Amino acid sequence: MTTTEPDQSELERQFEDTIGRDQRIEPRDWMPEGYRSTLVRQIAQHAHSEIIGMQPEANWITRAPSLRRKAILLAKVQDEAGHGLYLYSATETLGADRSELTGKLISGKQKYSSIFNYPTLTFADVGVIGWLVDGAAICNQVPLCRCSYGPYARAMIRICKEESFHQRQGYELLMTMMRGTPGQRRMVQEATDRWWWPSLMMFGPPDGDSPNTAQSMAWKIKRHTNDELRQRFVDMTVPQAEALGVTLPDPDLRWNAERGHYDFGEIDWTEFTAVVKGNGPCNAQRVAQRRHAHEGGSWVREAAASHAQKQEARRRVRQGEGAA
Amino acid sequence: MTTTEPDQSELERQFEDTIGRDQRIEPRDWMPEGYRSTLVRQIAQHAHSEIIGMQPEANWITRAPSLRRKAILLAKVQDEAGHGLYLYSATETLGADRSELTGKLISGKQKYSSIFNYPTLTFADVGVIGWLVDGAAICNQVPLCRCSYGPYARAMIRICKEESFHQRQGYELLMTMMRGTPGQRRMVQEATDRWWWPSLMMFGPPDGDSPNTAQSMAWKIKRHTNDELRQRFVDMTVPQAEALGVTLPDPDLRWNAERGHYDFGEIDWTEFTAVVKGNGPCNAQRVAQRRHAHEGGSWVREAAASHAQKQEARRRVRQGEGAA
Amino acid sequence: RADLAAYSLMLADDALVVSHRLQQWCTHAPELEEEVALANIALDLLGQARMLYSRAGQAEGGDRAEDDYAYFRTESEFGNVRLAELAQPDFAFLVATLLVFTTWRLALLQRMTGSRDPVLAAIAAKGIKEVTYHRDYAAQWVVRLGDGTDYSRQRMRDALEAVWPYVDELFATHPVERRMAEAGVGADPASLRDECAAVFGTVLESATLEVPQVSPRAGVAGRAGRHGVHTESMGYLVAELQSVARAYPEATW
Amino acid sequence: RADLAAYSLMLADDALVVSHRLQQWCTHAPELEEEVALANIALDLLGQARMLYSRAGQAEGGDRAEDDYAYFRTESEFGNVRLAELAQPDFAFLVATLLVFTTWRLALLQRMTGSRDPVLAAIAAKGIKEVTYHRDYAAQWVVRLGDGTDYSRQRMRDALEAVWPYVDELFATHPVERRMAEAGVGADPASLRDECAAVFGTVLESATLEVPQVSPRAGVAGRAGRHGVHTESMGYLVAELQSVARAYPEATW
Repeated sequence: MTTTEPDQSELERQFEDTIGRDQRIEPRDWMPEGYRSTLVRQIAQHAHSEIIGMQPEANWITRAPSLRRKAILLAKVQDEAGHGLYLYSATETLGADRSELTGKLISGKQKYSSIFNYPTLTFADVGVIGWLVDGAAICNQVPLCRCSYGPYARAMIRICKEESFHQRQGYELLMTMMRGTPGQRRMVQEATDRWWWPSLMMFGPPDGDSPNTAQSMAWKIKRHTNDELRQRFVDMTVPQAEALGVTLPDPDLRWNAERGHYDFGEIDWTEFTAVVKGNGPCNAQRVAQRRHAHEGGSWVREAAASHAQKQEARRRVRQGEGAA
Repeated sequence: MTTTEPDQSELERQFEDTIGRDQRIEPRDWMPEGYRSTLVRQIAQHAHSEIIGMQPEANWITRAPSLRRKAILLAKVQDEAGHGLYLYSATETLGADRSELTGKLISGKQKYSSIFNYPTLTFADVGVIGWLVDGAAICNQVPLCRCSYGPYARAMIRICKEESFHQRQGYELLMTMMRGTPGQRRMVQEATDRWWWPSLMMFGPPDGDSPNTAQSMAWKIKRHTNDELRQRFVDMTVPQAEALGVTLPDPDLRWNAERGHYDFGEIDWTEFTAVVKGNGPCNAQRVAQRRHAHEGGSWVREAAASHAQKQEARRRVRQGEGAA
Repeated sequence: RADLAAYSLMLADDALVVSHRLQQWCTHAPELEEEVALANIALDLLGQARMLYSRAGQAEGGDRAEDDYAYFRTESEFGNVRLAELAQPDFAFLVATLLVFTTWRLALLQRMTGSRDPVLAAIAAKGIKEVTYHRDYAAQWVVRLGDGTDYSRQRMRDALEAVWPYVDELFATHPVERRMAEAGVGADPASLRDECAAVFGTVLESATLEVPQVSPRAGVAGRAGRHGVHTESMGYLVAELQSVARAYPEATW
Repeated sequence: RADLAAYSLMLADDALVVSHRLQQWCTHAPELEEEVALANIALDLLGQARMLYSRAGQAEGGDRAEDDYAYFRTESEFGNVRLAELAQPDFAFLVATLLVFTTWRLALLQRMTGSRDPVLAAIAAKGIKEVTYHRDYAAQWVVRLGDGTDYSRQRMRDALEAVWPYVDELFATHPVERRMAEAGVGADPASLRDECAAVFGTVLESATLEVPQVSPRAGVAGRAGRHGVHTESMGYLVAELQSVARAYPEATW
């Protein structure tokens, strides 16, 4: 612990320096308020996405058609709860409060990834979410393992590892289904049709409409632009779709030898905007369910707190502290 | 309308006379308080039984395996609600109040037929309830069509007609199932095994343990003893079971040529008592569900009453009565 | 004829699925008179569904009968609007849904009495009498709850807010509906919008309530119930509906 | 060997059905830590069910595998105790059920570590570690809620009153259980009664609550869960569990 108080500009210089040298900012380091608040918002949204993202998949746990798939799905959803906890902890290193962030989620003041406002309608959706949604998430998150904020970067390393595992499991389920009956193959194709475009939207608006990207990249809490990541995802996914034997629902999708990338069709940003604004198929349902669980559980949390207090009081009495 | 006030003994004589001549007591006739209260209790229990009796069958409406059976079952359960309404009306001719009787049902102060405390576990139960439970009810109720109290007797005529229809439908379902797959036949046998003994218990305790029977028979609000009706039911049902091809779960069941009746085994009155006392498989569930529907619906009933008052007030204003 | 079959299935699915939600109210209604009335509406709609499935079967010309459609199709083959499948958390939600559904269906059936398909015309003529009663029943309750107590008024308002995002979908025209309307067999739902809006306005005014100002609930890439893209509650509904039939696929009942 | 198969199925069904009820809590728990813990217990029990189904399949010597038992038996072929299948209306009910179930199962598994069937003995040995944790988790919550606020105390008490009528059934010996106990393969549940009662007493005392004085819930002619005679909620549970598997009977996953 040092007792000298370096002045503001000196602190800023040190901070910029650390970022510049690609070193990590740690919780006890000085950081600009904008950096802190941007990070809190970003990590909280990520945490919220893990928690809300449990719902579409949990929808199929009780109906999973084999015990093995049931165990895999249950473990995956459990991992997501764990990721949520881990990320909320990361926000707490920045001075945020988990229950306050939960309050912002259930009152609609903070967002989560819009992809989870689409419904899961068949068991194939479980596989497609693993393949496409987790796949897109990984594209977004792998660069964050080198994020400038230490606790977040470390959380991302662990989370990405687990997400890759989930993605492989999802793809493997789809492979099995595609080798199955015509009904199963139809289910996989239908699910792919429904999730493809929303997956592309996961990377956010086109770079021209993404005003905060520059600052976030300067702070190294974002490493690539939305469009760069989206292209990377498409390039990665098209061969996987071919291997699987499903058709991606985009007539404009084709290899562009000149660019060395796949070209793809126009995204329907009107739908994207409607969903972000709260009018997607499941926005109301997702937030209501989270609110219901949280508010319906308040008496349980209060009971636990009350019991802990009683226990503490009893302990003090036993230690004679109550004898005064 | 007469203005003379005949004295008590004269009224009693007239009442006994009417009963003696097998004529009907009508709501405006004088009747002894014991007659009135016994009837209110009996008709209320019957009404409660219709309403609680909806639950075990309604349990299968959404899962009925053909649209035709679904329509039949839905119509039957609707009829039972109608019977309940009709019978509560009959109690109101005796000065009772429907909401008070409902209060007694949901607080456990008044009983309903114990048979409905058994669960319906397969779709075959729907058929077996029609066959055995409605069959036993008809045995109990046909004599009540000649009950001394007019409104009750008339209600019973209508109800018995509909119950006979339901019984035939139940039997027909079982016939169809017995002509079906081995799985269907097994289901019918299993359901028969579960419902046979409870059906016999529907006639109440053996005559020796039924202290109120004598007075009720004198008042002609009961026409046969419990054991007489039970025997009638067994005699009627055994040939039906044979035609159906199911085995009744009673090794002691056999034709007694001397008596001209079927002998049957000992009824487990311990189970009967447990169920009557509230410890049957579904007592708690049945009453809780009725209570939940009633109490959960209070805001709706209050709204309707409030709206009616507002309407009435507006009508008065329109008619100028509010101008004073 | 494939269009006629598909069209009949859509209208049948609407009726079957609303009937199912009403069946779930059985033994849970706030009053015995409501038990009788709701069962009655459920029965009428079930009857309409059965006739329409039969029409679909005839039009297909195969050997599929009513139960094949109800019990052996997957969720994505059900073409009902999403409004029909919404779970009903309370009585206000139920009557809100029922008011919207019956108003829309009555308008539809009225057009269909002039259908060039005589079977659909006859089904519509019979259905009009039934659905007129259903709509009056729902409207009366919306008015009672809206113009009842402060508490019921708030619940009625919340229910309308929750149901209304699904109203827009009722007036979106599926290609099958468009072709059937052009062929003089069915009605274009888009053409029913004003008529229905007028009814909603009148009823809600009597209920001293306002038509909710809410955005429509999006589908997935523009596809919703008519395209087999439902809400998550539909899977549970179909599972329950089909559970016994699927467990005994060889059985007849 | 038929007895060994039947016995393994009973124990497997207990685990699968409790796991199912826990799965239904997923995304509904009062706190994220509880999401993780409940999913964990559900996973452990699911794992136990799978091993026990496999053992049943081997003992039968046919070609039935775990999924055949879970997805293609009818409700009356499930031999779990009724306690396992009870719907869980709130968290107090859940932890009450879990305390009773895990205490009983732990006692059972402890006996079974000495089973003459080496597979059952191994499954039991592994299960003990898991269920010890489950029981501690449940007991801690019963204590927190019982000795928490006035409100939680009342809810905990109501939950115990509602669950307790199903406790007696846990200690009723089915003929298969009796024969397996006599053969040194399984444990006679009747012999676990005192041991379990002692645990219930200790936990409820810590929770400042009393063991409910309620009569046991009757079965049908003395038959209950182990005989395939369940509660009405079981049909819906099985329908949901099996819905996808039954809709695609030819599929592999």
